[in-house]
Amino acid sequence: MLELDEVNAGYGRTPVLHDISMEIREGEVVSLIGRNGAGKSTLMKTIIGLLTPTSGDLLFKGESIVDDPAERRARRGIGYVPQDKEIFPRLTVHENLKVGRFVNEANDRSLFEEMYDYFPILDERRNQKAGTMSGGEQQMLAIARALVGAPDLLLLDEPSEGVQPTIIEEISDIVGEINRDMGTTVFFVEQNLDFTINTTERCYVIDTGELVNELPPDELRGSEVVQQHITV
Amino acid sequence: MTDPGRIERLRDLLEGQNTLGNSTRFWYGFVLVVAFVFAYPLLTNPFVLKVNTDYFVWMILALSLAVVWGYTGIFNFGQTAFFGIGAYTFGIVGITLIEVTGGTNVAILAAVVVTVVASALLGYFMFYGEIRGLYVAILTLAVALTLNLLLVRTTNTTIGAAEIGGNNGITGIPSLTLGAGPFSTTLGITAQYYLVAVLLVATYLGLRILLNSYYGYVLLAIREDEDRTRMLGYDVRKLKLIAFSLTAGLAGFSGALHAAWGNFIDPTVMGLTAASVPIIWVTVGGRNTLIGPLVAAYALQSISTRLSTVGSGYTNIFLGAVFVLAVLFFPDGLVPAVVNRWQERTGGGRDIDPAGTTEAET
Amino acid sequence: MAAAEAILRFLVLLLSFFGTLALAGIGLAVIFGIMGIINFAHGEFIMIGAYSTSIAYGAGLPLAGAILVGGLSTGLFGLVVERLLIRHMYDRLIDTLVATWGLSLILIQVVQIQFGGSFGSIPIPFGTFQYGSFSASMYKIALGLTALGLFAATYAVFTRTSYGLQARAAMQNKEMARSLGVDTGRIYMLTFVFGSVLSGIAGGLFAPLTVLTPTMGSGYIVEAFVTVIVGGTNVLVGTFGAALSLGLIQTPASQLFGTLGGRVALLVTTILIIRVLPEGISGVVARD
Amino acid sequence: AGQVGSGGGGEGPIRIGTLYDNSGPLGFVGKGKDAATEMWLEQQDYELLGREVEWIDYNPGGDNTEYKNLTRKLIQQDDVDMILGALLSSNREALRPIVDENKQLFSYNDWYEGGVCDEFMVINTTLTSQQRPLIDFMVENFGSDYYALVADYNYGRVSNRYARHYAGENGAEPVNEEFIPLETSEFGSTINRIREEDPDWILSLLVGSAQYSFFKQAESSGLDLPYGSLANIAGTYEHVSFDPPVMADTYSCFSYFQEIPTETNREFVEAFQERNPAYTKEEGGYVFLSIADAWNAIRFYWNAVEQAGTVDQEAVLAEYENGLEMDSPKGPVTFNGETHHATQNMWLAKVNDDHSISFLDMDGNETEEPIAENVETSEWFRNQCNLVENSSWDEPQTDYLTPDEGDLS
Amino acid sequence: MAGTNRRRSRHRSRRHDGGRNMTARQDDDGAILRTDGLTKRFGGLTAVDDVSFSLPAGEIRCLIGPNGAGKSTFLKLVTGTHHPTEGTVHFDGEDVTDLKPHVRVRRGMSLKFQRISTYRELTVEQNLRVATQRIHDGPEATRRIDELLDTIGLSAHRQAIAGSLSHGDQQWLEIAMAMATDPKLLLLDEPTAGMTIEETRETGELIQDLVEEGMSILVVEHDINLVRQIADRVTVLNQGSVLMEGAVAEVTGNEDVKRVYLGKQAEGTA
Ligand SMILES: Nc1ncnc2c1ncn2[C@@H]1O[C@H](COP(=O)(O)OP(=O)(O)OP(=O)(O)O)[C@@H](O)[C@H]1O
Ligand SMILES: Nc1ncnc2c1ncn2[C@@H]1O[C@H](COP(=O)(O)OP(=O)(O)OP(=O)(O)O)[C@@H](O)[C@H]1O
Ligand SMILES: CC(C)C[C@H](N)C(=O)O
Ligand SMILES: [Mg+2]
Ligand SMILES: [Mg+2]
Repeated sequence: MLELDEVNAGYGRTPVLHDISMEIREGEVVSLIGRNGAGKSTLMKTIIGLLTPTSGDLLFKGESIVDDPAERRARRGIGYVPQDKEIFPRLTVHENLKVGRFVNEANDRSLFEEMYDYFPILDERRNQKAGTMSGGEQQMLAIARALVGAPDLLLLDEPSEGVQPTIIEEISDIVGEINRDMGTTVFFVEQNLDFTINTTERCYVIDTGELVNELPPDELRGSEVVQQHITV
Repeated sequence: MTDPGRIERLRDLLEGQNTLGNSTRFWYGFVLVVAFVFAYPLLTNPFVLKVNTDYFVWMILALSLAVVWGYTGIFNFGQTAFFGIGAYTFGIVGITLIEVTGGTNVAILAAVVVTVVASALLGYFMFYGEIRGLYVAILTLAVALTLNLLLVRTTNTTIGAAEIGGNNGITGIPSLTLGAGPFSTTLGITAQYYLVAVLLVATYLGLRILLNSYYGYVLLAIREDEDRTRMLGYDVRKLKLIAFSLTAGLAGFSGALHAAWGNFIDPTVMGLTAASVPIIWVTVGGRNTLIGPLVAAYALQSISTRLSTVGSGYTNIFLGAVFVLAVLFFPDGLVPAVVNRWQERTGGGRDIDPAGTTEAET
Repeated sequence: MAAAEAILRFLVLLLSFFGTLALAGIGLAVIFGIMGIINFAHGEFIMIGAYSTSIAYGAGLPLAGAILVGGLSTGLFGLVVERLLIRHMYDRLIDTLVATWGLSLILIQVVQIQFGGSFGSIPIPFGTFQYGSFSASMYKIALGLTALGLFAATYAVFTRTSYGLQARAAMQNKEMARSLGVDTGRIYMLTFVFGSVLSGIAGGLFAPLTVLTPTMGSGYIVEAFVTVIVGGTNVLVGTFGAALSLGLIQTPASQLFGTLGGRVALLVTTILIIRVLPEGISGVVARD
Repeated sequence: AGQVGSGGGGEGPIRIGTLYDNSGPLGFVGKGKDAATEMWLEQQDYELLGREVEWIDYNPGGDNTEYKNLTRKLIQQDDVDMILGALLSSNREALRPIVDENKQLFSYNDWYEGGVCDEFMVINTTLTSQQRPLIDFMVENFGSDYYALVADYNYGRVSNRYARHYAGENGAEPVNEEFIPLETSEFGSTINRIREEDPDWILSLLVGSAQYSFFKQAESSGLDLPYGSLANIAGTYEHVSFDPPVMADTYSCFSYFQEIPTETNREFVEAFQERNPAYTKEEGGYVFLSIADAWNAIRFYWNAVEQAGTVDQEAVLAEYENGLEMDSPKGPVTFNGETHHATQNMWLAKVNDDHSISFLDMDGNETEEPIAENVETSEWFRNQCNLVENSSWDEPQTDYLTPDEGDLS
Repeated sequence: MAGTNRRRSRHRSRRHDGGRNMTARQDDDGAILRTDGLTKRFGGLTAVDDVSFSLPAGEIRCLIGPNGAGKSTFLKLVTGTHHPTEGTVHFDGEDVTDLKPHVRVRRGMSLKFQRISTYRELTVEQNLRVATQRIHDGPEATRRIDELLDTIGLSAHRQAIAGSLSHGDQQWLEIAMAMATDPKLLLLDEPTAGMTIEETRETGELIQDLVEEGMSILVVEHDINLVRQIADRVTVLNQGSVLMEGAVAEVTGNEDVKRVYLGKQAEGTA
C-alpha cells in the first residue's frame, strides 16, 4: 500500500528525517513510536505531502506520489488526522465533516451517520461551531472527518491525546473495525502504549529521525529497544 | 580612552535578540555611516542638505511606526494623523509664540504633548474597548481621514496668530529657532541638518535600548499573543496604550520637525496616500527591525524625488513596480534579506540571528 | 401624502447609499473574507470594470451586456494578477497590501497614459421615478436592488455550494484543507477571480453614474474598506449588515447636515460601531 | 539664481523650469500644460535672445513636499531663470516661500480664486472675481434664488464668497449653500434638498471628476434647472465628456474656451491638436483653459525677456510691470503691473442641447464677441495690492489675500 | 538537531522568590483556591454547573472527567479568561471574581493552556524571558532562564524558534513558562498530552518537586497513571458538575466514575 524509499526530509535547511525506508502492506495496522522530537509528526506530514522530501521516493498503491501535492494524495485515498487536530474552527461540526468528504464524493456510501453513531457527542452538536468544542471533542471530530472520506490509508498522529480513557478504548475499537470492515490500512503515531499494543500488528521505532527498529507489539512492554530509544 | 567595560555595558544595553545588528562589524559600519552623514555638508550643496534633512525627519516617523506596528503589533494606519497633529500644533503655537518668546522650543514641546494626549485619548478608547488587529487599522485610518476632511474646510480660520488655511495649509511656520528672546538663533540649512541628524541617531539608539529592555520583550509578546501575555501577568491594555501614545508622540515630534523644515503644513499629510506611505517603508524595509524601515524610508523617498525630476508620466509605474517587486522577492523585508545573505556568505559575527527567523518559517 | 413622500424619499436614499456601499465592498469582501488578502487595488478593479463596460457600451452592446463584459474582463484581469502576483503571497496580508498598492499606482498611470484624464460616459438609463412631488433616478433604485441580489447570490454560493464550503475551509486552515483533498490553489484562484468579477460588475454599475477617470477608484476604496472591516469576521453577512447600518446613518445625516455631514457621520459611526462591537457587525449575528 | 539673476550673465543656455503635475488626479491638466509649453518652445527652436533654451521639466505628482523640493532644486541646483507651474493653490502656497526667499521669478497660470499679491509671482489666468458677468447674467435672466454647490476647499469657499457678494449686489441670495467634500460622487441627498428648496438656478462650484457626477445624476432624477458655473466647461469640458443633454443649459464664464471664434484661436487649436491628437473631439479631448493659460504664460515671459534684452530677473520683471500686451487665443491680454495679474476678455458660453457652445451677450443673444472686455481683478484686490508702489525687488511684498465676509463691499 | 539526547536536570529549580512572600494566605478552611456555586453557560449549554470546590494550600489535586465535562472551562473561570454566569472565585483568601486575568496572575496564579500557546515566532529564550522578567530582572532573569531550560531539557534549543519545536517540547516550554512566574497556584491543563510514558513520569516528578517547594497545583489530566503518581486527591467533573471527590483509590474504584470515564483503565497498569 505504502512504501518509503530512503526518504530525507526536514524544515528549511534543518534536516529531520534521515533515509527512512519502510513498507506498509494493505490491510495492516502499523504504529510508530519514539520520543518527543524524534520526527514522528514530520514523517506523517511527509507522507500526506505537507512537507516535500529532499530526496527519496514514496510509493502509494505502487505509484510514486512524491511529486503530488497534498490534495492529490488525499484524493488518491490517504486520510490524515494531525496532532493538533486542526479542525476548522468557524465551520460547524457537520460542515467539518462535509469538508472531509470532498476527497471521495464518488463514493456514494455516506458515512456521516456511521460517524455520528461512533461519536454521539458529535451528533448532539452537529451545528455547534467546531472551535468551541472541548479538546477531546475536537479530537473525535478530526478522526470522524478523516473517516467520512473513506480513505484507503489512514494516518493518525497521536489519536488518543486529550481523549478520555473510555473513548480511547472506543477509538481503538473503531480503528480495528474500519480495518476489518472497510479494509482500511492504518498507520499511526502513539505514545499510549496500551493503545498501541491493543491496536497494532507491527510497530516501528524512530529515534532522531532514523527508523531504528521494528517490533511486534507484544514485545513493546519492557523491551530493551524501547528502553533505549524511548525512555531516556 | 574609555575603559572597555563601559563600552561593553553600553553594548549590552543596545544589543539583544530583539534588534538586528549586534556584531562588532555592524557597529563599525554604523560609526562609518554616521561619520559620513556628519561630513556630508562639506561635500554637497544646500539643496541636497535640505532635502536630506526632510528624509531624516521621515525616518524618525518610520521608526515610530516600526515600534508600534512592527514590534508591538498595533497596526496603526493613522500614524500620519499624529504626524499631522504634531505639525499643525507646531505651526499654530510656533507662529503665535515666535514673536513673544523668540524661539520654537515651546512649540516643539507643545507638538509632542498635544499628540501624546490626543493619541492617549484615542488609545484609551481603542484598547480599553478591546479593539484589535485590522479594526485598529481601520479605526486609526478613519481618524486620519476625518481630520483631513475637517482641516480641508478651515479656510479663513485662525487659531492664535496662525491662519489654518484649509487645503492650502498653514504657511509661514517658523524654522527651528533655539533659545529664547534675544538669545535665540534660527537654524540655517546646515545647522538644521545637523540637529535633525543628531535627533535621528539618538532616536534610533534610544529605541534600540528600549526594545532590548524589559519593555521590548513585553511589546514583542503582545504582538505575538495578547491573551497569552495577559496570562503572564502583564496589563496588556495599559502597555499597549503606552506604546501607542509614545510612538504617536514621536510621530508628532517628526511632524513638528517637518513643519519647521518646510515652514508649511497642509492636510494632505492625513490623506489616504500619505497614510500608506509609512506602511510601505516599514513593510519593504523589514517589519521586525528598526534598521529596515530606516533604510527603506530613505531609499523610497529619495527614489520618488529622483523620479519626479524625470518629469515623465511614468513615475508611478516605476514606483509601483518597486513596491510590487520588493514584497514579491523579499517577503521579510529588504534589510533582513540582505543581512541573511550576508551572514550566509560570511558566517555572521556576534549576531544572534534568531535561528533563521526568516527561513525556518513555513 | 407628505408623510408617504418623506418615507419614500428616505427609503430611496437609503437604498442608493446602501447600494453604493454594498457594491463598493462586495468584491473586496469576498477576497478578504476567503483569502485574508486586502486588495488595495480594489478601487482600480472597479475602475477597470467601469472602463470596460464603457468600451463595450460604446461598441454597441446594451448596458446590461456591457456590464457583464465589464465584470468578465475584470475577472480576466484578476486571473492574471492572481497568477503573477497574489499566488506568491498567500497568508501575507501586509505584503499583499503593499503589493496591491503598488499595482494600483501602476494601473492608474497606465490607464491615464492609455485613455487620458477622462473617458466617454454612459447615459443613465431608465429615466425618472415619480411619486407626488418626489422624483428620483430609477437607475439608482435598480442599483440598490441589484446590490441586494448580488449579495443574495454570493451568499448562496458560499453557503450552499461545495466550492463555498471548500473556500471557507481553506480560509480557516489551508494546510488541513489540502490534507483533506481541497485544492486550495484552485480555490484561491477562483475566489480571486470571483471577487474581481464582482468588483468589475460594481464598476460597470457605477459607470453610468459617474465620470470615468483613472483615479475614480479612490472614491470607493475608503467606503469599501470601512464597510468590509466593520462587517467583521463573517464577511458576507457582515458587509451586508455594515452597508445597511452605515447607510442608515448616512441617509439622515446627509439629509440633515449635508454631504460633508454624511461623510463625517460615516467615519464617526465606523469608529463607534467598532468600539461597541470590537468583532464587527457579524460578531452579533454569528458569534464564534 | 541663488544669487540674483546669475543666470543672466549671457553665458550658456537660458534655463526654464516647469512644475506641472504629470501624474495624480490633476495629471491630465499638467500634461496639457507641458504640451503647450513644448509647442511654443519648438516653434521658437529653443532659442531666445540668440541663446539656446534649456527646458527642465519636472513632475511633482501633486505632492506638496515634492513641489517644495523641486522648486528648491530648480533654483539652487539647476539655476533656472524662470519657473512656471503649480496647479492647485495649495501647490503654489507650498512653494511660494521658497520662491520669495530666493527672489525667483515664478509664473502661476492655473485658474484660481485670486488673491496672490507677491513681488515674484506673475499670473495670467481667470480669477473668480473676473467671472462676475456670469452672476449678473444668471440673476437677470433666471431669477434671484439660487442654490450653491461648492467644492469644499479653499478655491470653492473663497470663490463662493465672491459669488455671494456679486449676487447680493444684484439683490439675489442663495437659498442654500452646500459644501461638498472633493471625492463625493453620490448626490442623492443633495438632489432631494435642491428639489425642496426649489431655486431658480444652480450655481456650480463643483470641482474634480467625482463631483461632476452630479450633473448626470441630476439629469436622471429629472432635475431640470439652469446651471451657472464658475468652475466647469472651460477647464474641464464636461460638455465633451458627457453625452447630451446632461450639460444642456449650463452657462459658464471664462477667459478662454476652445470654441472662441477668432482666427488666432482657430490657428492655435489646430496647431495644438495636430501635434497632440489626444485633444481632438474624436479622441474625447478638448483644448481647455489651462492649456491656453500655459501657452500665454510662456509667451508673456518670452515677450518680457525679448523686451528686456536679458534674462536678468529683475529686469524681466520690470518689463512685466511695464504692462506687457499681446494678442492670444483668448484675444488681447495685458499684464497689469500693479497686481501682477492679467487683464483680459471674458466670454459667456452657453451649452446647447446638443452640447455645442454658443457665446452670449448680457441679454442672452448669440454673439461672436466676449461678454466683457479688458476685465480687471476685483476692486477690493486692487485696493490691497499695488506691487509697483508698495513693493520692490529688494523689499518685496509677498502676500496671499483672501477677502473675509464684508471685505468686498 | 532533531531529538538529540538530553537529560532533564535532576537538581531542578531551586526557587528564587524574588523577595516575594511565598507563604500563601489561606482561606478560613485553609484553601488557597475556593469556588462557590461556580456556573458558566454558553447559550443553552451549561458547561460548568454550580461547582463548589476547594483546594487546600500545598496540595496536588487532579481534575478528571469525560471530554466536554467542563474542566478547561472551569480553569478559565478560575483564571478569569471567562467570567462566570454565577458564583464566585476566592484565591488566596480574597474574592477575585471580578478581577482581570493579569491581576490574578500577579497575585500568584499561573496557567498552562490546553492548546499550546507559546509565542510561536519567538525563540525559546525570548519566551522564557517574557515569562520571568516580571519577577526577576537583569542577570537574575538570565540565571532563572538557564535553570528553567535545564529543568525542561531544552538548553540546547535556547535559540530555536518556539514554533519549530516538536509538540512535546512545546508542552515542556509551556510548563516552564507557567513556572517562570513563581506562582503560588499552578493550573495545568493536560500537561503531558503527547508525551511518552517516560516523559510523563518526569513531568509528574517535577510537579511533585514544585509542591514540596510550596506551590499548590491543580492538574487536568486524562492519563490516569499520572494521576495515580501525583494526586493527593481527585475531583471528578461530569457534565459540568462534581461527580465525586476523594483519594485516588476511592475515585478509581467508584462505579460511576468507571462507567462515565475510566472504563477498563480502572484496573490500572502502573
Ligand atoms: N516547523 C518546523 N520548523 C523547524 N523545525 C521543526 C518544525 N517542526 C518540527 N521541527 C523539528 O523537527 C523535529 C521533529 O519534530 P516532530 O514534530 O516530527 O517530532 P515528534 O516526533 O512528532 O515529537 P512529539 O512527540 O513531541 O510530537 C524536532 O526537532 C522539531 O524541533
Ligand atoms: N465558547 C463556547 N461556546 C459554546 N460551547 C462551549 C464553549 N466553550 C466550551 N463549550 C462547550 O462546553 C463544554 C465544556 O468544555 P471544556 O473545554 O471545558 O471541556 P473539557 O472538560 O476541558 O474537555 P476536554 O477533556 O475534552 O478538554 C464542551 O461541551 C464544549 O463544547
Ligand atoms: C481644478 C483646479 C485646477 C482649480 C484651481 N486651480 C484651484 O486652485 O483649485
Ligand atoms: Mg508529533
Ligand atoms: Mg479541556
